[in-house]
Amino acid sequence: MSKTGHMKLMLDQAAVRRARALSARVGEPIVRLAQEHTTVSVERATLRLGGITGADPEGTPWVNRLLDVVRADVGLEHGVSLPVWHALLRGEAEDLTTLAQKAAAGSVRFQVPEGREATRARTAARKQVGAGLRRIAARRRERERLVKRWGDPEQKPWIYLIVATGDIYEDMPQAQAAAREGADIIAVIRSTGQSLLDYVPEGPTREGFAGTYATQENFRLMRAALDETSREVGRYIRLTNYASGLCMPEIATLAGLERLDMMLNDSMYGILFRDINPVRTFVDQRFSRQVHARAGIVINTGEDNYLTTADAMDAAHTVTVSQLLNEHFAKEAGLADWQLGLGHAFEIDPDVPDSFRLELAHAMLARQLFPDAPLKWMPPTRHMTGDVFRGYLLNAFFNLAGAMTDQGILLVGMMTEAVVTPWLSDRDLALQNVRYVLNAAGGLHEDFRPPPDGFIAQRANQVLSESLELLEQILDHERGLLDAIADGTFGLMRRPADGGRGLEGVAERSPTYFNPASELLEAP
Amino acid sequence: MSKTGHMKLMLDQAAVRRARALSARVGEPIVRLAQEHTTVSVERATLRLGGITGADPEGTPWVNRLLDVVRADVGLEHGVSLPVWHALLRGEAEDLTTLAQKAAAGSVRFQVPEGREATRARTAARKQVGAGLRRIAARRRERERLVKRWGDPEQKPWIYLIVATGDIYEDMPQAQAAAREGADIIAVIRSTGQSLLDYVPEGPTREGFAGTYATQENFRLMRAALDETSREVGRYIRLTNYASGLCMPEIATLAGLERLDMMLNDSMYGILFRDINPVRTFVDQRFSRQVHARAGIVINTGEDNYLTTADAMDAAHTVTVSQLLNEHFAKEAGLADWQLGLGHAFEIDPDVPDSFRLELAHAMLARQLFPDAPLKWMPPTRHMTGDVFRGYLLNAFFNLAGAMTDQGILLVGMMTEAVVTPWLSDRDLALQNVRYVLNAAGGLHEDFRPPPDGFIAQRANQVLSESLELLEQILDHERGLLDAIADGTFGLMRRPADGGRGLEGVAERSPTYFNPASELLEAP
Amino acid sequence: MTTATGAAGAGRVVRPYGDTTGDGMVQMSFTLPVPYGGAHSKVAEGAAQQLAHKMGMDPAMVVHAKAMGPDFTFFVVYGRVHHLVELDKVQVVERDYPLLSPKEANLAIRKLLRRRMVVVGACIGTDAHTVGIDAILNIKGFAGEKGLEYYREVRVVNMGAQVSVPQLVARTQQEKADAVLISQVVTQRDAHLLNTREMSAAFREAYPAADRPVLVVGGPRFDEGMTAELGVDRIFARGTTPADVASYLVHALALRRHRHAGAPGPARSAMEEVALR
Amino acid sequence: MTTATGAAGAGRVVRPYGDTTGDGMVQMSFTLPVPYGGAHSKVAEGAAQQLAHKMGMDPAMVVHAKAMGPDFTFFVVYGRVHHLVELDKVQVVERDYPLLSPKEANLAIRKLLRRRMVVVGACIGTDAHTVGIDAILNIKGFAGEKGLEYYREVRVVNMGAQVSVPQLVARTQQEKADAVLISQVVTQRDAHLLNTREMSAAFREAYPAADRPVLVVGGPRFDEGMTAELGVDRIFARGTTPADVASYLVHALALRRHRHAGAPGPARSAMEEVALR
Ligand code: B12
Ligand code: B12
Ligand SMILES: Cc1ncc(COP(=O)(O)O)c(C=O)c1O
Ligand SMILES: Cc1ncc(COP(=O)(O)O)c(C=O)c1O
Repeated sequence: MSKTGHMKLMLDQAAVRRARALSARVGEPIVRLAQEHTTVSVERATLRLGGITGADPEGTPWVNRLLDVVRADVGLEHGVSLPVWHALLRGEAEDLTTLAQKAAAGSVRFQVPEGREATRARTAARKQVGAGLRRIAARRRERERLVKRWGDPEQKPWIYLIVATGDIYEDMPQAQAAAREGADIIAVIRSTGQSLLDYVPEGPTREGFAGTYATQENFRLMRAALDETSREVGRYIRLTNYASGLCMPEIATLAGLERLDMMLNDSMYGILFRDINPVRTFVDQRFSRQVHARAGIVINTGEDNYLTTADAMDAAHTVTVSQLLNEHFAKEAGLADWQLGLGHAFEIDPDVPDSFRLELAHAMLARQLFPDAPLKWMPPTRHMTGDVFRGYLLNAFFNLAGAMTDQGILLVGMMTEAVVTPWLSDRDLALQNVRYVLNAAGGLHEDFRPPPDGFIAQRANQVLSESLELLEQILDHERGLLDAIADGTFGLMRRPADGGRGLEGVAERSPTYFNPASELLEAP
Repeated sequence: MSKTGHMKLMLDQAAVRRARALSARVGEPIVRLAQEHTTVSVERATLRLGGITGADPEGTPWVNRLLDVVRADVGLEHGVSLPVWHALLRGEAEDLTTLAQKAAAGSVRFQVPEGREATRARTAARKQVGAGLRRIAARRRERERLVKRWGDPEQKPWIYLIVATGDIYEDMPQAQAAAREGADIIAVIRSTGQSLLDYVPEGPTREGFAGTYATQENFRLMRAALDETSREVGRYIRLTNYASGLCMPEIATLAGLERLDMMLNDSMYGILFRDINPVRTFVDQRFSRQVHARAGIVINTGEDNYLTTADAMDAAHTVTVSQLLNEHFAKEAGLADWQLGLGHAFEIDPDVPDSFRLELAHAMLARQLFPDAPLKWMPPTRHMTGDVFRGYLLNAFFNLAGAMTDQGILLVGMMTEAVVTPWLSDRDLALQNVRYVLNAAGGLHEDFRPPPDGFIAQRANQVLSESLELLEQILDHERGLLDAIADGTFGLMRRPADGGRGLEGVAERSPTYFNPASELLEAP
Repeated sequence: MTTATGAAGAGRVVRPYGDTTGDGMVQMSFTLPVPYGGAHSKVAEGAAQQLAHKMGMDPAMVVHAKAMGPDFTFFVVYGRVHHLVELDKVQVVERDYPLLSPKEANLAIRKLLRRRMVVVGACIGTDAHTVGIDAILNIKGFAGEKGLEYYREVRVVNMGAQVSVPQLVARTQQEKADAVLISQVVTQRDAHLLNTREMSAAFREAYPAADRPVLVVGGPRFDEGMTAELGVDRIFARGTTPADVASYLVHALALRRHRHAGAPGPARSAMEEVALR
Repeated sequence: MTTATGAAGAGRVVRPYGDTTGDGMVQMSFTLPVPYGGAHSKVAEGAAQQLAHKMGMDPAMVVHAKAMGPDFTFFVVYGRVHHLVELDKVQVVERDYPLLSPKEANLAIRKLLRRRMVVVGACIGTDAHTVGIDAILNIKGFAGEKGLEYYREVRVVNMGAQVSVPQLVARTQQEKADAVLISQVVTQRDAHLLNTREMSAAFREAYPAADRPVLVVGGPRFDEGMTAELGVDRIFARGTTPADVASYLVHALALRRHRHAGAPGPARSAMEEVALR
C-alpha cells in the first residue's frame, strides 16, 4: 500500500530493532502495574457492559451511584462484579439499573461472596458482560458492512475535521456540511471541563465550552447524522471522540456500543496535560485499549501535544519515544497495526531555516518506523498567529508534507487557530486548501527522493539515535517511565507518580479480584 | 551556478538542437526585415542619443517636433541623421533642442546632403551619438561598481515586485518599503494608455491609470530613491520598466541613460496585446535590444501573457517556441545569456489533476532549455479569483515551484490579483509568503529528483516535441512568422502583418539611409 | 430593468454566522498609516479597534498587528457586528426578461427587425482587456455558451481594445448598429466609470434620443444598479453569459419597437409574445 | 491604571490605506445564512453588500461568493470605508508605572514589604492552557525575559491548570498572598469573562476590601480596558512580558501601602521614589 515504498529506506535498521527492544523493556513494568490495579472507571465500564444506563435526577449516572455504594460497603480492590452480581442473584433487583436505584436509596447492602456463591456470581457476570462485548462486536461488523456498502475515502490521506460548537445540535449540521465538502472523519471535540469529571454526563447536551460533552446520546445522534450523510455522499464518514480523562474506560465502552470509529486515546496525555495521576491513567488506558481492540476502533495518540509546550526540534525524539511506547502498549492490549493512528505534528518554528525539510524528515521517520500504522498528522498550532493569511499558508505546507510522506490521517488545520474555535467558513476554506494540495501535488511523492546521505535522511537518523539515548535514560531511572514522567521528559510537564487527580479512584487488586470484562478482554 | 545541476537532464538533446536550428530559420527573415526598415521611434531614439531633450509647452517632446518636420521635408527613408546634422553644420542651431524649436517654428528646412556634405554630417552625427552611447556605457559601469559595493541579493530567485499607483510620488515610498521588506527588483508598471502613445511623456507624473507613465524624469527619480534604499539595506535594488509599445527604442535609450537595470522587452508582445503593427514592432525591437545589450540591461520577455488568453496546457508549446524566438532575436541583437529574462508563468488551471507537477514540468523544461538565462517566473493571474485566501495559497505553490526549479527572477504574486492593483499590505503579505517558502523549502530541489521516465519528464518532452512541430508549421507558412502571427498562433490573437497601429511610422530604408546609432550598435 | 427586492426571504432578518446562529462574527483586514512597535503599539491597536467599533463591531479583537515600514501597520480584526441584514430590503437588479436559447433569440430578432441585429463591441479608453467582451461576442463564448457571433441573426462588429469614443461612435453610425456593447475591466481611479460616462455622453450628442442604439456596458467590478448614473441601458458584471446578453438585447429592442409603435399594454408581454411564439 | 488617549497623533485623523493616502480601503470576509447559486445568487450578493453598506463601506465590491452547503454563503468584500479614525480619541491602557529591571523590582519589594512578595498563579475554571501563565511565572520566562520565579524577592506559588475558584481562594489565604495572577485562554461563549467575574466575586467575599490581594488576570483575548467590569485590578493581554507584570505588582503594592499609610501626594511619585532610590 505504501506510496513511499519506492523511497529508499533511510533508517539505520539496527537502530530500529534496538528501539523496539528498549521500548518493550520500558513498557513492561507499566503493563504489570496496570494488571495489578483497578479503578473506579474500569469497574463502571464493566457495569456499563453489563447494561446499566441512565442517571439520577441530578444527572449523576446510576453507574456512579451504584459503584459508590459498593465501594463504601466492600471497597474497590475486589472489583464490583462479585458483590453486584451476588446482589442480583440474591434477587435485590432484576437489573443493574434498578439495583443502582435501590442501592442509592440505601436499601441494598453489598458483600463479597465466597465459594459457590462467588462462582455463581462470576458466571452471571460473565454472561451479562459478555453480552455487552458481543454488542460491541456486532457494531464492529455493522461498520464493516457499511464501509463495504458506502466505501472508504478515495484518496490518502484521509481528511479529518473537527467540530467544536459546544452544542450537539449545531455540531450535527456542521459535521454534515463538512462531510459533504470532503471530510472523511469528523471529530467532535470535548468541552474543556469534561476530562476531569469522574462521571460521564448523560443525554444530548448544548452547553459545552470550546467543545461538546461526550455522552452516549451525543455519540448516537452524531453517528446517526453521519450515517445519513454517508449514504448521501456514498462514502462511510468516520466519527471520532475522546477516550481520555478520568472516564477513559467508560467512554471507550460507549464508543464501542455506539459504533464510533476512532478515539483519541494516548497512554500519557491525561497525565501530562490534565494532571491525572499516572497510575490511574495507565490502568484506565489498558482497559480502554482492550475495548478499542474489540470494537475495531482506530486510536489516535497525542504526541502532537508535546510540541505545543516543548520545542519541535529539541523534543522531536520525545515524540518518537512516545510513539514507540504507545505502540508497545497498544499491541500488548490487543490492537493491530491498522488501528494505530500514532500522532505527530508540523510544529517546527517556521522561522527555522529549512523548517519544511525538517518536517519532512520527522514525518518520514515516523512513516518508516511504523510502516503499517495509519499515522495521524497534526497541523501547526503553536506558531499560528492572528495573521490568518500566513496561517492559511502554513496549513498548505502542512498538507503538502502530509501528502509527500504518505500520512494516513490528515487533521485539517484552520487559519483561525490562534483566534477562535473553527468557524463554518474556516472548515470550508481549509478543505479547499487540502483539496488543492492533494489534487495538484498529491503525486509529488513520486518525484521526492531525498538522497540517502542527504539533509533529510541525516535528520531522521539523528532523531532516531536521540530516541535510543532517551529510552536508555528512562531505563536508568529507578522507577523507569514513572520517574521520567515526573522529570518533565514529555512536553516539559513534571508529573510525579503519586500526584495528580483521580488517584483516590485507584485500588490494588486483591487476590479475589474479579472482573468479567477484563477476563474476556484478556482472552485472545 | 545551477542548483538543478544534479537533476538528471530530462530533455531529448537532439530535439533541443533541432529546436534551436528551426528557430534560427524562423527568425532570419524577421531580422532581415528589421535591417531593411526604420521607424519614427528608431530615429527619435537616435536623436535622443544625440542629446535632444525637453518638450514644447503642450508637452510634445522636441524630438517629435523635429522628426515631424524632417519627415515632412525629406521623408523618413534616409533616416533623420543626415538632414539633421547637415542643418547643424549649416549653423541653423547650436544644438539639437534649439534646432527642434526652430524647426517647429517653421524657420528651418531640411534636406538630405550629398557628397562631402554628407560625409561631414555623418562624422558629426557619429561623434554626437557616440557620446550618447558612451554615457550609456558609463551608467553600466556605474551599475557594476554599485553592485560590487552594495552586493547582489543573497538568495535565488531574486524577488521582483510591482508598484502601480499611477503617481510617481506614491510609487517611490512604496518601492522603498518593498525593498526594505525584501524586494530585490522593483518594476514600475505603466499607465494603461502609454504603449499606444507615439511619444514619450516628459517630467514627473502623477496621473496614471493602473500604472505610472514611463518618463525620463520618473526613471531618474525612482532610480535615485532606490539608490538611497540600496545603500540603506546593503543590497543593490534593481529597477525595471517597460521598453514596449510605440516608443520602445526611445524608452530603451532613456533606460540606458538613467541606469535602469531590467526592461520588459518582448519581440511580439506589442503585436499581440497592443495591436501594434508587426513590422513596426520587429524594427523597433531590434534597435531597442541593441541598446539594452550596450546598457547591460536584462530584458524580460512576455510569454506569460499568452497564458492569460490561451490555455496553459494547450498552449504550453507556444511559450517554448516564443522563448526560442526571443532568444534568437536577443542574441542576434547582441544580448548575452545572462541578459535573457525569458518569461513563463504558473497559469495551469488549478483544477487540472496534478497541476502542480505539470507546472514543475514546464518550469524545468524552460530551465533546462535555457540553462544560462535568468528565467523570469510569473505568478498565477488568470485563475486568481476574489477568494484572496485561495489566491494566497496558489501564490505559495507558485513560489515553491520557482524555488524547486531554480528560476532566476520571481515576480511575486498578489492575493488581490483579481481585485485591485496591489495594495501596500498585499506586497507585504506576498513577501512574507515568498520568505517563508524560500526559507522553509528553498532547499527542496536537493530532494526533488523526478524519475527520467516519469510524469514530469514525459510532460517536458511532450511540450518540447510539440514546439518542434509548431516551428515546422511556422516555416511552412509562405511568410513564416508573420503569417503565423496573423493566424492566432500566439495567445490566440490574430494580427495580420499589414494591420495594427504605428505602421505609418515605418519606412523602408533607402540606399542612402544613414543612422549613426545603428552603425555603432551593429559593430561588435 | 427593475430593481427588485430579495423575494427569497421576505421579512427575514439574518446576521453573519461564525459558528453559531446569530453570533454576527466577521473577519476584517486593513492598513492604517500609523507606526507600530514599542510605545506606538497600543495606540495603533486602539486605532484599529476604534475603526472596527465605528463599523459596528463590538467586541472587536485585534488579533494581528504588524508594522510595514516605519509609517504603516497592517491589522487583522475579528469580531461581532450588530447590524441586521434585512433580506426584504436587499436591492438587486433582477433579470426582468425571459432567458432565450439562441434559436429563440434568432426567431425573435427576425420577427422584430426583419433583418439581422447589428452589434458593435469594444473595450474603450485605454483598457486592453478583451477577454471579457470576447467571451460575450466570440463564437467560442463563455461557460459553455456560444457567443453572439454564433447567433445567425446577429451581426457582430468587434472593434477590439483601446478604442477611442469618437472611433466607436463613428463606427456605430457607419454600421447602423442596434446595440453597442462596451467592456471596462480596469477600475483603478474609477477609470471604468469615467470612460463609460464619456461614452454615453458622446452617444447622447451624436443621436436623437429615439434612435440611439441600446448601450450596454460590462466588466467584473460594475455595480449593476448604476445605469442611470452612467447613462446606459444596462450593466452586466462578473459571470455574465452570452445568453444573458442576447436575451436582454431582444428584450430591449422589442421594448423600443413597442414604444415607437405606440402600442398600449405592458412592454414585457409584447416582447414575450414576439420571443416565445 | 489610566486610560490614556493616543498622545502620538493628537488631533490627527487617519483612514485605512489601500494604495493611496485617504482611499479608506479595507478587506472583509464573512458568512451569511443564505443560499447561493442560480436564482439565489443575486439576493445573496445583495445581502452581503447591504451588510457592508451598514458597516460604512461604499462602494462595497463583493469580489467572491461561494455556497457552503445549501444554506450558507461565504463572501469576500473589498471597499472603501468612510469612517475617520481619530487618533486623539483612541482609548488605550497605558503603562502608568515605570518598567523595572529584576534588580530594581527586588529592591523596591524589600523596601516596601520587608519580606518577600507572595504571588499565587493559576489557570482557573476548566482552562488548561498553562503556557501563558508559565511564561510569566516560570524561571524560563518569555521573550528573553526571566519569569517571576527568578526574582529573589518574589515567592511564586503556581497552582497550574483547572483550578477551581474555592481552591484558589483557600490557597491564597493559606499563603497570605499579596497578589493573585490568573490566566484565561479559552474565550468561546465568553468563558474567560464568566470565570474572571466568578473569581473576583469570591475574593470580594472572602476578604475585607482593604486586605484583598491584588487581582491580575491575563490572556490573549482580553480587552485591557475591562478591569472595572471584571472586578480586577489589572488585565494583561497578548505579548505581556514578566517585567511588565513584576513592575505593575510593585507599583500596585506601593500604592496600597501609600493609601494605608494615609500619606498625601500622588501615589505614583511615592512608588517611583521607593522603586528608584
Ligand atoms: C488577462 C489579464 C490581462 C491580459 C489581457 C489580455 C486580453 N487580451 O484581454 C494582459 C496580460 C494583456 C493584461 C494586461 C494588463 N492588465 Co490585466 N488582467 C488580466 C486578468 C489576469 C484576467 C482578466 C480576464 O481575462 N478575466 C476573464 C474574463 C472572462 O472576465 P471579465 O473580464 O470579468 O468578463 C466577464 C464579465 O465581467 C462580463 N463582461 C466583461 N466585459 C463585458 C462587456 C459586456 C458588454 C458585457 C455584456 C459583459 C462583460 O462578462 C465576462 C464573462 O462573464 C486580471 C486579473 C484577474 N484574475 O481577474 C488582470 C487585471 C484585470 N489587469 C489589471 C491591470 C492593471 C493590467 C495592466 C493595466 C497592468 C499594466 N499597467 O501593465 C495591463 C495593461 C492592460 C491595459 N492596457 O488595459 C488589473 C486591473 C486592476 C483594476 N481593478 O483596475 C487586474 C485586475 C490585475 C491586477 N490586480 O492588477 N491583463
Ligand atoms: C498550546 C495549546 C494547547 C495545549 C495547552 C498546553 C498547556 N499546558 O498549556 C493543549 C494541546 C493541551 C491544548 C488543549 C486544548 N485547547 Co488549546 N491551544 C494551544 C495553542 C496552540 C497555543 C496557546 C499558547 O500556548 N500560546 C502561547 C502563550 C505564551 O500565549 P498566551 O497564552 O496568550 O499568554 C501570553 C499572554 O496572553 C499573557 N498571559 C496569558 N495568561 C496570563 C496570565 C497573567 C496573570 C498575565 C499577567 C499574563 C498572561 O502573557 C503570555 C505571554 O505573553 C492555542 C492556539 C494558538 N496558536 O494560540 C490553542 C487554543 C488556545 N486552544 C483552544 C482549545 C479550544 C483547546 C481545547 C479546549 C480543545 C478541546 N476541546 O480539546 C483543549 C483543551 C484545553 C483546556 N481544557 O483548556 C482554542 C481556544 C479557542 C477560544 N478562543 O476559545 C485555541 C485558540 C485553538 C483553537 N483555535 O481552537 N491547547
Ligand atoms: C490524545 C488526546 N486526548 C485527549 C484530548 C482532549 O482533551 P480532553 O480529554 O481534555 O477532552 C486531546 C486533545 O487534543 C488529545 O490529543
Ligand atoms: C513583455 C511586456 N511588455 C509590456 C507590458 C506592459 O504593457 P504596456 O506596454 O502597455 O505598458 C507587459 C505587461 O505586463 C509585458 O509583459
